[in-house]
Formats: sequence, structure tokens, C-alpha cells
Amino acid sequence: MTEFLSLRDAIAAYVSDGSTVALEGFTHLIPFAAGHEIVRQNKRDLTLVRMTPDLIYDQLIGMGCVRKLVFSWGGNPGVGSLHRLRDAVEHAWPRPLELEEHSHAAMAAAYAAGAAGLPCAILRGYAGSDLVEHNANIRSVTCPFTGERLAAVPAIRPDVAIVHAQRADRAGNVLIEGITGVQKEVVLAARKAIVTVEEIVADLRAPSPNSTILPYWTITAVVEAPGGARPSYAHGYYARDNAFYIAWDTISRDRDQFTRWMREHVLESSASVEAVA
Amino acid sequence: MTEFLSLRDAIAAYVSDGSTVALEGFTHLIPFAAGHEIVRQNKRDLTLVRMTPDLIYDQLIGMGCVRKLVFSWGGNPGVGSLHRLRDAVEHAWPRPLELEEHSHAAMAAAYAAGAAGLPCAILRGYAGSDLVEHNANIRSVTCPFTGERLAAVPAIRPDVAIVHAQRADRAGNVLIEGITGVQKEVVLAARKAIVTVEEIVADLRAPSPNSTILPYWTITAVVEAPGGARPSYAHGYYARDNAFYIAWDTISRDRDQFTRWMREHVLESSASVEAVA
Amino acid sequence: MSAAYSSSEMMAIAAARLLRNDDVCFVGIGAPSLACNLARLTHAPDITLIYESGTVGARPDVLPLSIGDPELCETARTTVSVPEMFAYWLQGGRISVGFLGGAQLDRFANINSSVIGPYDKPKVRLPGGGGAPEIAALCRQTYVVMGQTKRSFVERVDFVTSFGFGEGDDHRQRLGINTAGPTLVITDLCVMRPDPTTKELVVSALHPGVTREQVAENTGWPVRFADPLEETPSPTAEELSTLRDLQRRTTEAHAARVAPSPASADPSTALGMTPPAVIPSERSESRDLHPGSAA
Amino acid sequence: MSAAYSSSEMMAIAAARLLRNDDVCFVGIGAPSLACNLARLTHAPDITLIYESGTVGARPDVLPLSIGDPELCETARTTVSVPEMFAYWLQGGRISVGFLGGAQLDRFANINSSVIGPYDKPKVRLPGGGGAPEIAALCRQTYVVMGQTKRSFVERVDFVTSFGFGEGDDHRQRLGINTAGPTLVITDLCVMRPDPTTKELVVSALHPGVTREQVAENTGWPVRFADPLEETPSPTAEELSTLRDLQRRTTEAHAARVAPSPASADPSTALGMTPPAVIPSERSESRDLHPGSAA
Repeated sequence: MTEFLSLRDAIAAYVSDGSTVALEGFTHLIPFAAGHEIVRQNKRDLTLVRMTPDLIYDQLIGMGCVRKLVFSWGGNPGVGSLHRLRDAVEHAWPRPLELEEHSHAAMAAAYAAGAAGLPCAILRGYAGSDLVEHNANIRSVTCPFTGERLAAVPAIRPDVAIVHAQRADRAGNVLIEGITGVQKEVVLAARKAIVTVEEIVADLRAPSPNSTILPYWTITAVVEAPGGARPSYAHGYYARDNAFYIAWDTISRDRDQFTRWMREHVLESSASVEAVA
Repeated sequence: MTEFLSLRDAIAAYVSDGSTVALEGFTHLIPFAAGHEIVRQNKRDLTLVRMTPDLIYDQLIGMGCVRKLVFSWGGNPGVGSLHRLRDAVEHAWPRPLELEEHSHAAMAAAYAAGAAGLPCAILRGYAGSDLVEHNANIRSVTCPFTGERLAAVPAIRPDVAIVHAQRADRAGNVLIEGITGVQKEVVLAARKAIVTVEEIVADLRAPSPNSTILPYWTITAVVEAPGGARPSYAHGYYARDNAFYIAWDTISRDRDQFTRWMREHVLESSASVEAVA
Repeated sequence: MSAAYSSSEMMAIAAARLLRNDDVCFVGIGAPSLACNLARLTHAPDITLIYESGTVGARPDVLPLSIGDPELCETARTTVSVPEMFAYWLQGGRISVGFLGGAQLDRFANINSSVIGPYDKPKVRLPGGGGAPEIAALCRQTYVVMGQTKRSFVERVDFVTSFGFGEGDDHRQRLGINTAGPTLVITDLCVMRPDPTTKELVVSALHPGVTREQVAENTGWPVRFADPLEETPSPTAEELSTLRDLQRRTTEAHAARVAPSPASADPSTALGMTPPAVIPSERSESRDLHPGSAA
Repeated sequence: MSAAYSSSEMMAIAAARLLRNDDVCFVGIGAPSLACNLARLTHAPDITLIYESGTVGARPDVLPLSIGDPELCETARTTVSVPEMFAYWLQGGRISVGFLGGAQLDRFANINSSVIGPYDKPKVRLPGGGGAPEIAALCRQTYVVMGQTKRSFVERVDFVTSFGFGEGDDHRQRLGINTAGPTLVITDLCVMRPDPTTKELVVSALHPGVTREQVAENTGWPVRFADPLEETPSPTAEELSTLRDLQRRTTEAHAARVAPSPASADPSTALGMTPPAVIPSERSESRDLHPGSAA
């Protein structure tokens, strides 16, 4: 069932121009290597879904791969703005960017609804917020027992989910530990799921009977990509490169400097080189 | 915040006649010792909520403590009927029993909704089932995006939740491992939560950063009750007494034999004796 | 040729044969658990067994008596919470085959595991649906495994706990149910499949030595037979020995701490099977083992 | 008397003092994280810090730069999934104090962290709400911590990301919101509390050395002062040393692998605080540290 592919082959096979892709990982386990491969393969007109676009989407947006962004918080955590995201929204550079903006609570619930095979999620959300007027995908339902009006958002069902995880076994079962974010939900909600991992092992070494494990039959392709989450991190493997997140503020502020950096560090680097970088 | 009480004191303090109580544990970690203490304290007119009533509710029903049962599967797993439950429903012995019957999927979702502070849960449920006509708490909502009709059930918010767990630390944080069932949900959904544990320890020894742990500030009272789940089981402590589950079929079949058994093994035994039994 | 075997063994073996190595099964206690584990121990070593207690990929060495025996969690790939099990795994559409059984089944494979008689004044209060109502609607397809008698295979079920094909034809679609439903009914006498258009159950194969008359006598409606009518191959020596080893291990395990109970000697419980949830007096009459509901 | 201190240090210390040992805080990055951990390291050792990344009971030794730094999970009592965090813990009503901040706040404590200018053609696209819209509605109460300038404390916010008291009075109740809302606004100049009936923010205390005029000059509406008007006690030597040790550890940790970036020398980032999400040129002008949104 699960294929074991190179990063290049996995992206080539399952990410196509115009598709809806969710690269997830809540601060932890962000699949940077996979995002960079999407840039290298110059995918176009993507609809990208992610709670916190983070640097990886700033890069994809700045490189012109993205037509639409579905998100709930678009900053550089602890640092400030995502300048490429801002430039796209404020000045349509390098191309206009359509936004569908939610709150974290709603997006998390929408991923869970996608995993649960429901058409929508309900929550006590958006009370009094102007977001409701600017997003047609924020509606409401009435509780048939109390009459309370609850916010409703459509389930998220991406064409492709891409996440990074600590390890997979040779059958393709995947273990995720630490801040698990919406990793399980996005994989189960998506039509196809690509998982990059730090290592492929004989034994997952799951510490608990309740460890977060995605069975091989829920995963389309497993890619061995050590360091594939840098400058994000992999609990138990390497730490978050906070210095780089801070540095990105300067790198990304200027269009030329950004483009130069992407050329040097992404376009002219290969998936394999990057994986071990 | 969390009190450390004897089983007797915990039940006396928080379970009162007429209240709605959920003793949960999906086959695993069923709080038998706590249920027996409820019998000994002769609580009356209880509304009992539980997905699988199991032997513990068969005993409470047979002893006349119960006015209403909210459930989704009322058998002796792998053995057959719960004879005291049947006798109450079929012959109103020892008293009439009101039923609110759901499916597992709906009850699990209703517990989750209770934990999540929602008034109701929605699910793709009960399609074509006659249960809908016999339970006014099965209604529907329409998805505001697809128009699909979804089943809705009210959130479960018991007055008191009672669960058994492997261990608590001295602050009252509780670790649950193995088949976790709806243990976390029922504790978070209830107004008060009593947790009986195999042991109280200095260090919870949680094997994973994602272990199922209930913080002390979600728990009203912790009771040390080793063996408190027998004849159910505690993963890592003792096995399920399947022979007793089989034997219960005979013990419970006859009213007098049942009453005799309860007198000998529950009424005339004390919480402390039982805890170590 | 193989040794003598019981009709219940034939039923379990016939069900096991229909499972594939890549199936993801939502397993109920009793005959389904027996069939699924027999398949795993014979031709489908990688089959994924999911029990509603939350255990994903369980590989029990003995059959569980309950849906949540320690053996299941200890051998599972992982164990999730029950709300997650029903939301992400069942409702999420991850299950290829779900198993159902019950006290009554009708010609359109609607199943009753709730009550005999009127719901509010039942002659027999059965355990109820448990996971069955959603298993029936949300698994890609379901297999029904239950012993066949005139009492259990009825013209009309007293109560529809789990919806099969309703009144037939496109009734499922009309209710917005987009799964295939009960594509197979395996009994101790035969195998039935729904007619492609009317969805009425039709006998597609007889187990060895079983006659059309026997099937008709044990069916509460004028049952139809496929033409050609197949015969189920007899159990192989390997199937029988694997099945019996599994049952022996199970009996020993469950009787480990013998309790003063005739039931503990009852093979139907020793097999971890739910006896027909009908009034006790009827039990002895029943020709054979009966599977439990999926709950 | 204690050593000299900055107004941002006063803000963090004033916020920390308001937290209790039994509070369960939904902590945002920046000033809230600083205040909460300062409280934990001084008078509230058992305070529970919850970060939206799923970490429950985190006890970080250095301030996280992001909401999901390794330090948080490694020191947490447990870490849950993000859907569970928002459903069971925030929406479930488990949080006693939530923190908010943003680019703009109005006299009824409505907060804008989405856009400067019109939403569809923004002058400045801010990061957005993240967890804030639900933190504002679902925590038992919220504390707003942000630097005070005429640009940030405005008559009317361009966009209501997080609802405070709306147009005042019982506007929350009219929307069915049953929590107390923003009961405190702590700035680098003063502390504000909502008027019991109108819910307009009123200055209840001035930080040492701050004048009414300064506060008025840095508020975009004709701000009212409580009578009597309190003065915030100066930071104690212990508060200051604990705060500065924490900041030093944090600066060292985040610069661990120094990158060629002026930002890395910027105290606002070194402190793990989100600078005001306004256009860069305005950054240097800002008198002081600005907390980030709760996202």
C-alpha cells in the first residue's frame, strides 16, 4: 500500500499545479524539505492550507507558487511579519494572493471534521469577530436542543497532505511524538498523504500503547528526509533554529535578497543535499 | 484543588440520590469498587450513564439504585444478557427502569461534546435505524455548506463522573494507559470527577510526552483503590477476570441468587476490604 | 477430504475465506472475531483488525471474550480513544469490511439486536445496537455472520437496529447512505448475497451436505436460490486445525480462573461468542453457535 | 527602593503580579509568556501555563520564541493535539485567564490583529487572529497586555479580530457570550479596567512616575481616570532580577546559533516578543516593547 519514494518522486507524483495542498506541523515538524522540493519543481496555482503559514509558506508565496492561502495566523512566530506573505497581499508581488482566513479553533475543528468524514465542523467561535463578514465559509447552525447558534466551517479535505514525522517502520507505519498539532487529522482528512521522516527503522520504538501512530494504510508515500523539518524541529532529533527564524525577518524583507537566498539555498540545492544539511 | 479521600467519603460527598452519574471505562478500568460503594451507601433514583452498562450497572440496577439508564450496548460482553437489566426492563424488578438508548458512535460523540463545552454533537449516525423514533434526544441538523442532514445528540454533562485509572501523583494528576475509552471525555464533561487509582505515586512515570494525563485541576477527588477495577482490569496491573464475567451469567440469572451474592460480596464487605480483594 | 466438522466451524471458515490480506476490518465479538483471526492465521497475515474499544491492528493470540480484552491492546499497533475510533476511523471511511450479527435478520438484511416484541414493552430486551447502526452505514461494505433459524431469519424484523437495504432497491441511496451495505450473509448453512437490483438476499452457495430444503426450513421468508448454485468448499485440514487450536487456546485462557458456572463449560461462551440474545429457554433449542452483534 | 527599570519591565511585572497560583493561563507569545513565567518564578510556582500548541502545564526555563518551542513540550505535564486543545481545554471552559494583545485596541477593549486599513485592500496585513477570537470569548476572563501609543490605543479599531465589550454595556451578553471578557488592560504606562456598567476602559492605576498627561497623550480617545487613582508599586529587586535572569537566559538561548541578522540583536525579538505588526518604518519609532497577539 504505502510507497517508499524519494522526495523528488513523491512531490512529482502527487503535487500537481492547481491542487490543494496542506503542509502541516504546528511549529514542530514543519515539512520544510518537502516545501522546498515543491519550489524546485516550480508547482503553480496551488491552494495552500495551513494554520500558521510560517516561513515555509512565506517562501512558497514569494516564489509565486501560490494562488490562494487558507490560514489562521500568518506571522513569523515571536519575530513579526511574514514579509513575502505581506508583499503578496499588500502589493500582489509576485502575484495576487487570495486569502481565506479563519481562527485557529475553527481550522483545527475543520481538520478534525475532515478526518472524521463530516461535511462541516461546529464550534463556539468567532463571537463578535469581523472575520465572519469577510469569509463566506464561516456560517452557523442552530443547536436542535438548546437553540444556541453555533459557528460552522466546512471540513478541510486537501488533495494532498504533507507532514514530517520522527520515524516510519519498513511497512510504512509512522510515529509522531511531541507537539502533534493537526498531523494526524490532516493525514486522515486528505485524499493523498506524503510523510517525510527522520529515519526509517525496523521497530518504531513506540513508548506507549497510546502513541500517535498512523498505520501504513493511511499513508500514500513515505520519504526518508533526515533534517527535513529544519529550521523547524523534530522532538528527540534536533532543536528549533530560532536564530534562523529571527534572521528570516531580514532575509525576507527585501525582494531581491529573498530571491537570491532562495536561489542559493533552495533552487541550486538538491533534495538529497538539503535533507542532510 | 484535588481532594484525596477514602472511597466511602468520596461517594458520600459527591453522589447524591437523584443525581446523574457516569461510571465509565470501556471494558477496561471499570470502576467496580466505586460502584459497589454506591450500592453500600444505598443511593437511590440515580440516572446512570454508560456506553456499556456491563456487570457494574447490572448490579446497581438489580439493587434498585437506578431510575434511568442512558446506554448504547447492554449485554454481558461475549457471554449474553445482563439479566438484572433485562428483569428491570421486562418485569420492572425491583423497580421500573427508564431507558435512553443510543448507538456507541453517538454516545462517544456526546461525551466529546460535553468535554468540549458544546451543547450537542453531530455525526453521520442512525441512518435508517428505528432508534430515532424511540429517543427524543436523537435529532438532526443540516450542514450549511452541503445541505446534508446529520444526526445530532445532546452533549452528556453528568453531575458526577467516576473512572478508574492506573495511578495518580501526590498533586492529583492522573495517568491513564491502554484502552482509554471515554475516560478523559467523561471527566472533562462532568461537573465533579472522582478518580479511583491503583496507586498514588511520587512520579507518574508517563512513558510519552503525549501520555493521557488528566491535570489535578480537572479532578475533584482521587481515591486510592488497588484492584478497584476487578473483575474488569487495569492495563499493566492485572488482567480481566473473564471467568467471572462468564460466571455472572448464572449468578445474575436468578433474583434470589443475585441478592444473596450481592449481600455476601458487596453489602457485607467494606470498601477497604474490597479494594485489596 | 477433511475430518468431520460442525456447521459453526463451516460458518467461521467460510467467513474467514472471504477476507483479504489488505482488508481493514471492524471486528465484533464472537463469530466475526473468530473469522477475522482465522483469516489472519491462515491466508491473510497482514489483515488489519480494528476493535471498537480503540485497538488498531490487534493480533490477539486468543480470542477476546470482550471487545476490550487486554490481549487486544497489548498486541495492537496503537490504541486510540473511543470517540476517535468512531469519528476518525469508522465515520472517516477507513474500514473496508464491517461485521454484523444479531437476533433477527430480514430478507433485505435489516438487523434487529434491540428488542423482541414492542420496543416499549419488549418480550425480550436484547443488548442493543452498540456500534452496529453506524457500522452498517459507514463501512465500505458489511458481512453478516449469524446462525440461521426460522426464528432468526424472519420475514420482518421487530425492530431495525441496523439498516441493511431497508425495503430494497435504492433505499440506501434514498437515505443518503453511500456505502455498499451487507454484500454477504454467511450462515452455518449457506452464503447469501443481495440481488443486484431488488437487494433481496439470495442464496448463492450451500455449505457441503446442506440441502435447499434445510435452508428453506430455516428461513422465515420464501428464500430464492441463485442459478447456478455454488457449493462451499469443505474446510481444509489446515483451516480446521488452525481454528481448533485457536478455540482451545481461547477456552483455556478464559477458564483460567474457573468460576462456579455452567456457562463456563458452554462452548458458545468458551468460544467467546455471544449466545443468541433471546430468552434462556430458547438457547438449548438453538441448533448451533450464534454470533453476537458487533457491539 | 529598587534599581532603574524600563517601562516594558514594569508592564511585565505589573501583569505578573495579577496572576494567582491557581490560575490556568492560556499563554500567548511575547509579553504574556514573559509575565506568566515571571509569576511562576516568583509568587505563583504552581500556576498552570497552557500554550495553544497543545502543551499543558509547561515550565520553560527560557521563554519560547514560538508558541511551540521544544522547551514547552519537554517541560509540560502532557501535550495534546491542537484540535483537542481548542475543543476540550479552551472551549471546554478550563481556562481562568487568557491573554490578548494586538496592533490596535479601542475604548471597549475590542482588538485588531488582522489589518490596518480596509480588509480587502489593507495598508498593513497583520498576522491575524490565530487563537485570539476564541480566547476572547471562551476564557473565564482575559487580560490585555500591550504597549500604549496613540497609534495602538484608538477610538475605533479598523477591524474587530477579538471581541471585547463591543459597543459596551451588555453587548457581550446580547451575543450570548457568558464570560467576563477583558477585565484588565496592562500597558507600559498604566492599568485599565472596564467601567462596571458602560464597560468603557478606565485608568485604575498609573505606573510609578507616569502622569495622567502621558497616558492621555498615548490614548486615542478621551480617557477617563478612576477616583481614587492608584499607583502601581515599583518593581522589587527580586522581580527585576528574576525578570532579567529570564531574559538573559532567553537571549542566549535564541541567539545560540547566531544568524546574520540585525533582528537578532533587537531586544524585542531577544525577549521573544512579537514586535508590533506594523510597517517596519514604524518599528523604530515605537517607544517600547510591544506584546504580540495571543496567536
